[in-house]
Amino acid sequence: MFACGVYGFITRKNMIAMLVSLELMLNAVDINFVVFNRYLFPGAFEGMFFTLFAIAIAAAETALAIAIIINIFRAEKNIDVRNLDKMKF
Amino acid sequence: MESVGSLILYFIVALAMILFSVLAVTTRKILRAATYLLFTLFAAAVAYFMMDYEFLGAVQIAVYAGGIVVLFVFAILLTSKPGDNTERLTSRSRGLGLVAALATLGVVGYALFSRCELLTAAKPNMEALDMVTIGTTLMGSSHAQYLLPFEAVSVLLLACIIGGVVVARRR
Amino acid sequence: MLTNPLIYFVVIPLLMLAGIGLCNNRNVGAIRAVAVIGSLALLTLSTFLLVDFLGQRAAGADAAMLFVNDTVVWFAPLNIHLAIGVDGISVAMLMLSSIILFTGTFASWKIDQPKEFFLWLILLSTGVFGFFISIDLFTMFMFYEVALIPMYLLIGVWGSGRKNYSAMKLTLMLMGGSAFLMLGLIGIYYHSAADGNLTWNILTIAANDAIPHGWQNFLFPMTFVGFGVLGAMFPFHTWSPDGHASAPTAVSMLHAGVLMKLGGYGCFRVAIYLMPYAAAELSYIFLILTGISVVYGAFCACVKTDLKYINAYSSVSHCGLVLFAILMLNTTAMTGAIMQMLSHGLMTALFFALIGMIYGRTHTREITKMGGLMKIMPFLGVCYVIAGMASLGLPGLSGFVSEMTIFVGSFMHADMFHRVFTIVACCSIVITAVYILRVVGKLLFGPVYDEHHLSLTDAEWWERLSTVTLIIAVAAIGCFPNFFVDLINKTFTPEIFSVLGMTSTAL
Amino acid sequence: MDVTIPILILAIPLTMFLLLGIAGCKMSHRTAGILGCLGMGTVLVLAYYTAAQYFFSGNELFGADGVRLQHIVFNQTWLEFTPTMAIKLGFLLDPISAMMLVVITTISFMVHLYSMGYMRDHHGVYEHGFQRFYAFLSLFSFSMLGLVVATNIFQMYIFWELVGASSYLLIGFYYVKPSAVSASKKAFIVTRFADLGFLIGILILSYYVGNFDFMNLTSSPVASLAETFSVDIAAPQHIAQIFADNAAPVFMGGSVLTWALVLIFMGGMGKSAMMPLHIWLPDAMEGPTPVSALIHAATMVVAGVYLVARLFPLYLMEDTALVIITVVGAITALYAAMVACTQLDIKRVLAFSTISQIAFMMVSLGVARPEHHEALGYMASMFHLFTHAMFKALLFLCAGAIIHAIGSNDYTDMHGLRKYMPITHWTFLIGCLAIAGIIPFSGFFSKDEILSACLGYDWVAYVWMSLVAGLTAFYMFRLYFLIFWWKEHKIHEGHHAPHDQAWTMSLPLIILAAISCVAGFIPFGELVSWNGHPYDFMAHFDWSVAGISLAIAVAGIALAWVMYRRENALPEKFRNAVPALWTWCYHRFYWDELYMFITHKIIFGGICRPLAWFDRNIIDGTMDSFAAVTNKASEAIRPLQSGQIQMYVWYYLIGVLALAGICAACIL
Repeated sequence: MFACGVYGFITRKNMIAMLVSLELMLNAVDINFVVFNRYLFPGAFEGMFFTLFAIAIAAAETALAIAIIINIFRAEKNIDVRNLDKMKF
Repeated sequence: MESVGSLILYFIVALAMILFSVLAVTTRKILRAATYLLFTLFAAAVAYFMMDYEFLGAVQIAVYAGGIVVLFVFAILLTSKPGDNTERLTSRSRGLGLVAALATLGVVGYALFSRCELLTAAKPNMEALDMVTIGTTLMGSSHAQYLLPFEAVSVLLLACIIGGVVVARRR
Repeated sequence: MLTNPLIYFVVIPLLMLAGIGLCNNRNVGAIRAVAVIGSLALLTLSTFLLVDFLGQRAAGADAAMLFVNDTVVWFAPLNIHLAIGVDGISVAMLMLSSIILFTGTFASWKIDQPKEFFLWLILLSTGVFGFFISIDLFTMFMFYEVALIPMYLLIGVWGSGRKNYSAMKLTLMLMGGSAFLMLGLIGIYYHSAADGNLTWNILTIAANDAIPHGWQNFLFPMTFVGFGVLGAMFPFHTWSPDGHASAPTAVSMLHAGVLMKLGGYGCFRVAIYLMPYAAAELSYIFLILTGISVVYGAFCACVKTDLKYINAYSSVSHCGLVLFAILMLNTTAMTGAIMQMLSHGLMTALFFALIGMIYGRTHTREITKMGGLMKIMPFLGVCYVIAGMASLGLPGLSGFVSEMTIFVGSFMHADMFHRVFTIVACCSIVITAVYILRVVGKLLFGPVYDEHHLSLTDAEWWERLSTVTLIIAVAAIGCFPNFFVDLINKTFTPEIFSVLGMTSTAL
Repeated sequence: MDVTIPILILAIPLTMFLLLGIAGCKMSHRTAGILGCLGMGTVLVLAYYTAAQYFFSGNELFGADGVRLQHIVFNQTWLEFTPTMAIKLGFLLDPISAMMLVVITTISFMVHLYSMGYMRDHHGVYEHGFQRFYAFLSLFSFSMLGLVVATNIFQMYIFWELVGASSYLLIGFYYVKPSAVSASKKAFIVTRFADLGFLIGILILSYYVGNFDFMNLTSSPVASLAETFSVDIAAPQHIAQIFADNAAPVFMGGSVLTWALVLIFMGGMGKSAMMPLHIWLPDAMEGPTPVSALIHAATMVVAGVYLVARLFPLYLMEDTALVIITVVGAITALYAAMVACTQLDIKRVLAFSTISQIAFMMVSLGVARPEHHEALGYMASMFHLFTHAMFKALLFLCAGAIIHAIGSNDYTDMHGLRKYMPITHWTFLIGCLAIAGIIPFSGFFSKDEILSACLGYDWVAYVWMSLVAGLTAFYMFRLYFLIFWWKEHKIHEGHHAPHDQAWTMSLPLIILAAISCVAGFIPFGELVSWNGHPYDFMAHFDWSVAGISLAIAVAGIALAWVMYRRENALPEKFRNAVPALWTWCYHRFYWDELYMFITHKIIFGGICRPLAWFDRNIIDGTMDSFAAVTNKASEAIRPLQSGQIQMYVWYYLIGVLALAGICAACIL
């Protein structure tokens, strides 16, 4: 799943598709946290809570990213990531 | 030893997760990608349920499947015409992407498989988490309790809401 | 701390900064008033310091440094203090700096955007004064940087010609030097004491004498080159012609007059004073470099046609002589080096002031496009001739005494190699005469080259004040050198030269 | 001895300089001139008084048992190098400094007076910068006086530089004239080059000896008297011993002491215009004529002779150095005399004559040995210095008067002036007779002694110098006849006839002429000798030498009489007979061209310009190329920051993989 995320992030040019890939990677990591927590340290909750916070932050991040994408779309009529080099030096 | 049923369920979930994630990144229709993502997220939620983290699974479904994917769908509908395909990938970029993905897979896989005992370990027993424990852990401020991160996340979310409004606002 | 007169060398410029900051942008009079009052205060202060210093010396205070105060700690973990103290050399340098700041203020009477200009100029002089009073290596380095940075803006904004290029070049080259220097200073710090009580205090380091000889051989070139860049040592001198040519008058004055002295002073105070063994061992390398500077700068000055370039190359030559003499490691030559710093500071400031005044009238610095100015502006012409005579070492003006002290001192060196190089350096007096007289002959004498110049006016009162002050100072050194020699000589107390005793013997 | 008068002798000219230099533009020309003359007059009186005290008072400080001693009137430390080595400013009275005081103040006063008339045009309007002129004259007098009374070699060097500078200022007095500017520049730079040798010589000497005092170098203290020294051979022998003990025996073909002495002599060569450093002196005639008389005939140019005389006992230690002096002097004497025979500009003729005469003094010092007539050459040299100062100043002032009257330096504009300017004519004639060495004028005595000294040393020197003496008589009378005889003076339309000058100009001429007539009878040997022991010329007078030299002089004059008394074709024939020689002489043996070549082509073109190019392109280019390389490098890595997020991910991934690989490699 993580590898899929990597693949998608690298190959796709649509920003929303990239965001989807990002979510995939995040989830993969989340699952890892939970699995290790569950199997190795069943008495503790750190992995789980970490995932909980990660979900919350992912939600925030996605919301913000989508707001930015929509803004860019408004400005550029296009959400192709290759066009986004205006802010570089 | 776990029941055969749960083992079968595990494989089904795992396969679904891999399948849908692969589909999510390979489909050319962006709306479909979002849908596949949704399925992947559901599968992950099922995995959480299987590990007795009911609360987490619920959160996963509510926040991810319910919130984020909806956001995605809205964004897609706003930014692209229905039936709009994304561009065709060139073989070069696909090849490069594959190389990167496989390399990552290799590294992660190596990390996992170098600790073989994990794979064969039995699922330890664990008391079911009740909401009181989760609540006190989240709100407590003593050792291994997460009041401060909780507050930080709240502030972050607030900032995100404001930021989102500001960014998306028409000029 | 506040009872120590030295700290006011930093406090007064800071007050001036505040004062000018409060002035209205358009209120030129108020800005000038603050600048003049402040620089006058500094001049008075340095005079009092001189008198007090001599008084204490006469009363038998024979410590290496007087007015020492080491109580303020800036950064305890690294043991950085605001340590201040002066010896004869610093007193002389403070005197020089305040004279040049004073005259520089008058030389920039009509500058554009006076508020910003004076702010940076005074910030620069804060750095300079701070540098000369501190005896803590780190504090010293900090003030050094404070003095360097404003130069970029002063040249970049108020300069002329290829000012951006020059400002950039000057700053980058000096910063490059600073990098070496920083490395050297940190190295010194980590070897400052054998017992682990590391310190930045120069006096303590010198007293400890703990830097291993191997390390000295590494750190000495670092610090010497670091300061040497500012002292325009060959081959790191190329910032100087471009920088001076582009800089506005007062900045050229301050830069050539004082800032380049930071280099010589630093070489003495840090490189030689703290690492005498390496100085003795490696002196021949740097002697070759500085010896080349001396002759080379003079030769280059012979064919330049831009007044400021000529003077900048002559500064290379003269400042090369400073470093040259310092490396001779004997009292006489070092006294000469300090005298040369004073002398060169004053006369080059005078030169740059005059060049600025002439440029302000004729709008050219090409000597081929001017001629016969003596007839048009006799005052400036006479001053220029006097400056030239000082530069080529006419007895009675400052150049002679300093050069002779250097030559005699250097020739006392027991080593044949050093003496031969002294003779090479001596040759510069002829070349100096060539380029000075060439300029004087083309610029001031002869028929008037450009008819338009006939309508030009002679010096205004502020210009007269500025030049006459400098000439008096130059003549004072030239006529009563022994006063200054005494002042400086007392610095070389036996402790300093106990180390050097083995390396050089004066007959 | 009271210090007031010596201090005043130095202080008055200095004060005058500062006064006239700073406040001169505020006062009228006349006031400035009178002030200058008054100042110099006072100094004249004081200097005469001092000299008289020295020679005739019988004070034991100045002489005991008939031996003249050196006395230090005061000696103030000026700049201390080390406790033992210091530059002191002092006042040394000994026979030669006392004599020089007289010479300098006399000529200087005459010139001050003369300039009152000379530095104004025919309508009596003062020249521009008149006050400046007097200020510079005072500066010069101060420096020259300081030079001769120097107690140590460094004081001499200081004033040596100062006279050089004041000479520079005075040669360039007409600073609007480009020729004057370049002449002044040339004079300064050539002498500066020589001074470099002087300085190095001083450094070498002081390195071994440890101080600069003449009293240490050439004389030893007199036990019973404070601050009094007697010149004897022991002191320089001690110095020579120091060198023998410490210095390398041979350094580049000579002993170190020889090198030091020759280098010091090089300073003297520069100031005294010896070959090959003579080229500045003829050009220096661009200055006002009184300046030429004062500086470039009578006083400053003999500083080199004075320097050698001052260190004479030390020179005795190294025969090589003295031989070099002799050879340089002899070549210069002949060269300058030959050139003087062909020049058109009367001031140039006088300039070359000066060079030649100074060379006489140098030769005389070079051949002086105590074993021969108690170093007769030394006395002869000083005597000739004295008489030459008087008659050459006289000749220059006469030339000035003629130039002032005619408005040209070229004798082709003159001719037949004897009717119009009788005073100038007679005084000039006296000067010529004196320089030619006709009895009883002063030049006869001094030149005769020089020739005797030469004869005592070596007959080649004697023959050589006699030949030069004959040439001297010839070219001086050639000049005299061409100015005052040859043909009738042609007065141009609209010009009034040339006439004699105002009394301020005539008086100095008459006084100097009178001195030239009688100075030969001064018993000079009684007053000046190398070690202070009086010496009676007449007892050693050699009539055969005197007769021969007289005969040679008369022959020279006769030749001039035949060729130039009235207009004829002989000079033309002579010129055509030896065209190459004549051309070379006329072009001064192309020394100027050679120097031009060396300075412009070699020094400027071959050293300065390449160095400047090297500096701009190589050194600066290297520094700039550091900047350029940095710039290029950043340009090269700039595309990495493309703004393409996916590229960043790639870099990140590659980095992570590399890290993982490294970790793996480490673990394995």
